[in-house]
Amino acid sequence: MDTEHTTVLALDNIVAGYGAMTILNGTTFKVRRATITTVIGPNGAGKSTVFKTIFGMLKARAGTITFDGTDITNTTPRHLLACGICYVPQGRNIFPELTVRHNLELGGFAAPSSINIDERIEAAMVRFPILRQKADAQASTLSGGQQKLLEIARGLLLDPKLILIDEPSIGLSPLMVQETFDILKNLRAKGVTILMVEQNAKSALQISDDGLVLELGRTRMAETAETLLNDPRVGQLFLGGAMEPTAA
Amino acid sequence: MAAFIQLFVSGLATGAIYALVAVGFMLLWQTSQTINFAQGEFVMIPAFFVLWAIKILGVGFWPAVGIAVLASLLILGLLFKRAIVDPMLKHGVLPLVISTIALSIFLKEAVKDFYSSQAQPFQAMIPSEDLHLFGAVISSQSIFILLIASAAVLGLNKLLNGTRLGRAMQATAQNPSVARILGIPVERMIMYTFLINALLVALASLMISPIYLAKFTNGDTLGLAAFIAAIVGGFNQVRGAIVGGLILGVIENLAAAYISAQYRGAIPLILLIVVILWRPQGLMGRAEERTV
Amino acid sequence: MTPVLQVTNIRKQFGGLTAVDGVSFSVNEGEILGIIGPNGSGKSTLFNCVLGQLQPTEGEVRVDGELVTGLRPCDLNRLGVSRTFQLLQVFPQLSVRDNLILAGQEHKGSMGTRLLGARDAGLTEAANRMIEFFRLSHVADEKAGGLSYGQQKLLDAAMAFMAGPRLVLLDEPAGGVNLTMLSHLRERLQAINAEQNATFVVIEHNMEFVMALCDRIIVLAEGKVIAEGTPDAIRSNPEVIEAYLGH
Amino acid sequence: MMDFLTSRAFKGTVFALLMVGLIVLPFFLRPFGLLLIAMWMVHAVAALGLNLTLGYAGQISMAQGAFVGIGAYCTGLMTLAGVPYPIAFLCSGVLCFGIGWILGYPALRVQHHYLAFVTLAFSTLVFLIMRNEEWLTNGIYGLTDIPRPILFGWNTGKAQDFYFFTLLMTSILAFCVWWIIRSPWGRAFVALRENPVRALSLGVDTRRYTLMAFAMGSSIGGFAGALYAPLVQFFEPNSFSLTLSLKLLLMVIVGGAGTFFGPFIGAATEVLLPEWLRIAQGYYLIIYAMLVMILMMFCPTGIIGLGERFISHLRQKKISSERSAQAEAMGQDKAGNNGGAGQ
Repeated sequence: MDTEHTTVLALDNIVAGYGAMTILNGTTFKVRRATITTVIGPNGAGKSTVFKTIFGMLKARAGTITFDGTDITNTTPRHLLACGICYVPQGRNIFPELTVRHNLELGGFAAPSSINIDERIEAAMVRFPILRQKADAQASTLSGGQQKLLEIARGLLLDPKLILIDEPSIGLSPLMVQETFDILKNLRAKGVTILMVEQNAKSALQISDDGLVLELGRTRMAETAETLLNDPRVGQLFLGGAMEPTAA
Repeated sequence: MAAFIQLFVSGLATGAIYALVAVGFMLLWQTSQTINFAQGEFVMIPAFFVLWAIKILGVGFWPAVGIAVLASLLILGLLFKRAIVDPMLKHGVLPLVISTIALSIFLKEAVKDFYSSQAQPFQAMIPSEDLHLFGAVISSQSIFILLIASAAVLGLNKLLNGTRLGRAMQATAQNPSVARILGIPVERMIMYTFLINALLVALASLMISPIYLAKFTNGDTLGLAAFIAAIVGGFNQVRGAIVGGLILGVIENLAAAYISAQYRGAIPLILLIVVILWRPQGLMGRAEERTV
Repeated sequence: MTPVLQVTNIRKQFGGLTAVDGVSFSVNEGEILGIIGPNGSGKSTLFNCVLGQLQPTEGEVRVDGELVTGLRPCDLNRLGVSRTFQLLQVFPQLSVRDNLILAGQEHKGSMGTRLLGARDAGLTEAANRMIEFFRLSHVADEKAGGLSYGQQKLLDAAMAFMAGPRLVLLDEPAGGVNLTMLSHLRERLQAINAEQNATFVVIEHNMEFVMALCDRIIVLAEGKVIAEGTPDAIRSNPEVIEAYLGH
Repeated sequence: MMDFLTSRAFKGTVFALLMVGLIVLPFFLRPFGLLLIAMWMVHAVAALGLNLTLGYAGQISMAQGAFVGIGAYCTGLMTLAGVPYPIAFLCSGVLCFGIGWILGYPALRVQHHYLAFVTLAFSTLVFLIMRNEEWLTNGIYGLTDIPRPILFGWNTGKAQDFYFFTLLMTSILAFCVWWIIRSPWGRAFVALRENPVRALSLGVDTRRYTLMAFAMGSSIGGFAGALYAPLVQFFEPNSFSLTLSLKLLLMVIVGGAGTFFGPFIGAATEVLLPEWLRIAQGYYLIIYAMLVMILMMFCPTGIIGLGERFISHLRQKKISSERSAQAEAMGQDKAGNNGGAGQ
């Protein structure tokens, strides 16, 4: 592996699914420290399932997940937060009837008492001024993009080392998408690792270091983002069928 | 006018008790989808804890109240959740409904068989006196109940909105899976709501038993009142349950006086049916968001 | 020739969000039309609007030239429009055969004859044929809930054909189905299409499946039709690739 | 053996034995015993009706007791006024059919707990009317001296005669319910319960079937009431309070919702067992309530479900023992072959 980018997260042969349905059939990949890695793949490839499995929301039936050298397979979200991992799921995940400030605050619920939550909230509001403006309004009054910002800010409250972020751009205006991606780039600059699932593959890969292509629960390609961007097979993959001949 | 004020205030007092019971009922529904058909019996029981403690342990009234509150927390809170709700949740709503119906029969029969089937006099927490306000005679009990219930509601509000713990409980009710992602111990939060419910019903029991006397059938009307208050007010709002309870208490009292004493119980039921059909989300509630 | 299904300018708004934004298409008799598009492009909403599950904000739907917008799904079904759902939708407590009989019984007789007449509404034969056709004979008497996922998917599709529909709308028939089952399903669908001249509209994410099955494909993105053509044309259409990969 | 337990022949045998037992029993029992068994049958009929609405069509109703009450008052009042019993009987069913149909409308708008509360409120309203409208119902004094029918010269006044009459009517009503369940309607009801959206897309007019499920279940409840009135010959509003509705609900679930025999078993646990379990005496209800809670915890499909689970458990055991026997035999074969090869 690259010397300056050591592996921070590794999945080894993960099998997981819902009930009788198996979605992940031995997913294996590595994520390098302080990079943005984007997972792409057609619908049903198991992208969101990977995140749920990493974050202990779905039981891995086989395989191991390692974070910073320790085995974190099938542990609780609480433990993972303590390890420095946070998860921003797809869709809207705010508490609509709580105020913006209180939504933020709950991001620190699992924090040890040594951390001053109020200071962290203050810092988050400095970083995202819109949240200060709306601090005492119900979170449901925020626009879609603002809600996503709130979610990210909430996830960042504990200064995570690794962020799992699922489809951050869905339902956001292009301007908002740009802003979200800028935040992610800033985080990377500070040494945070980001693993992202994104449907908007092109723009996501443009800000990424690495890219992973998932298909039917398996890692199909693991390349640098640039390689993937220039690979015509990626486009074809989404439309099916044409991958085999060139891949061989 | 004096008569109206009198009826209104005493209705408000009963309504305040309904509201407490309805708030507890709704908290359980919000955090764990428990429709507690034994909620009425939960209000009936703590009074008998008090009587039992006085009779068997030979303690005075106030120590007995302490014991009763403790017993409520343990039995109606902890044990109820652990022994009945938890094992049943995976089976869905209907088996849990049936279980709580069975529980209500169990509690009722237990009191009847092991204590008494007769109505028992129950000491009020403060001596009863009549106060004269604007020409109306209002019992000190009513005022006391209103004060205590308001204090309880304010306290609960302070807990739910004013503390980090309370907000974590709200978060659990609003979106348990996200709460879990943030590391909120969802299970413990749900347990807290069961304990809060136990406290609320104990309080209601202590206030209503001096008026109705302690009797094993008290739960029948109280449970129904709590459902109605919760539904009329809106299932997803604490303040809805409070408003629902107060409206119910007042309407019941006024209807008994001005419409028909015999159909006193019918008015709230008709109100319930109309609200469910016309505004299923309740008067104060928001419509649940459509999931497509 | 009148198209079997003609959808004109369907628009559906949820609050401020426009899920389907003026979609028009038509399907001719015996044709298999595919609808593809990235997640959230409005495919399922479009289906639900066409089938009366949702009331479209605007636009009209015609079956055989007749206006059917806003008709209830059961009435539409009796006009010969059948569908499957994205998620599994069989009746787990009924046997496979009963699932199929149910799918046909409302097309026969009246409420009265269904109460007083034959127990199977005279459909056992037809159900058995369908069971055979979809190769489910070995599980015909088992409860549908006990079947494997792939078998349930087959049953789900079989149910849509019980009443001999003119038009079948399939919502992700291949989702979650393994490869053997998949080719089996495709082959069955093509057989019905060839034998009975049945018309299909298919929403599908599995591109191999949809490209092999369909005569014509329309591509939806952000609630609008962005391309239409044969599978080969769609595959090499840069706009389509862009829709999937983002800009 | 295990296959026999689920076979049609076995079910037929049990059914035949039960019928013979019910026919022979009166010659051995005292009038009180007969009254009890007749009570069981009447409750079973009411539960059969609720099972149609709740167990098959999946529409929760807490008003079945009210329909039994409406049926009983209708028959009681009419026969007291001199109307022949058969006409009163039919009127009870038709009246409940109509009211049940109307009660079905809320089910088109709301489901689950909301529907439970609407029906619960309805049940209590009916009770209040029975208690308060003295001009019609005689209020809290109830109806007394309800005559037992004379049919084609058969006077059912004596306990034994009335028992046979109840048995006959129960059999007819049970047959009707059985017929509905086995008809395409029964299938449509199950579809409505399991997946109304899919049912609708298959042409099932869920609206009409929902209303029908309520109307038919209620009318069976009304017929049960029409049998109840001449059986007890005296009743008052309290007989039909919310408690009866809740009891009927428990019977259906405890017996096994959505199964034909479930209501019979459920009614037996409520009506027969408490009288026969001498040890329990006054504490029966407490024990019963506890058993219900335990049953729901471990087997929410009721006693029938418990039985099915037991049978499938036996079958599994048999299969696995057969398998191991087979494996053993194969193992010996192999050993034998190896031995042969070695020589």
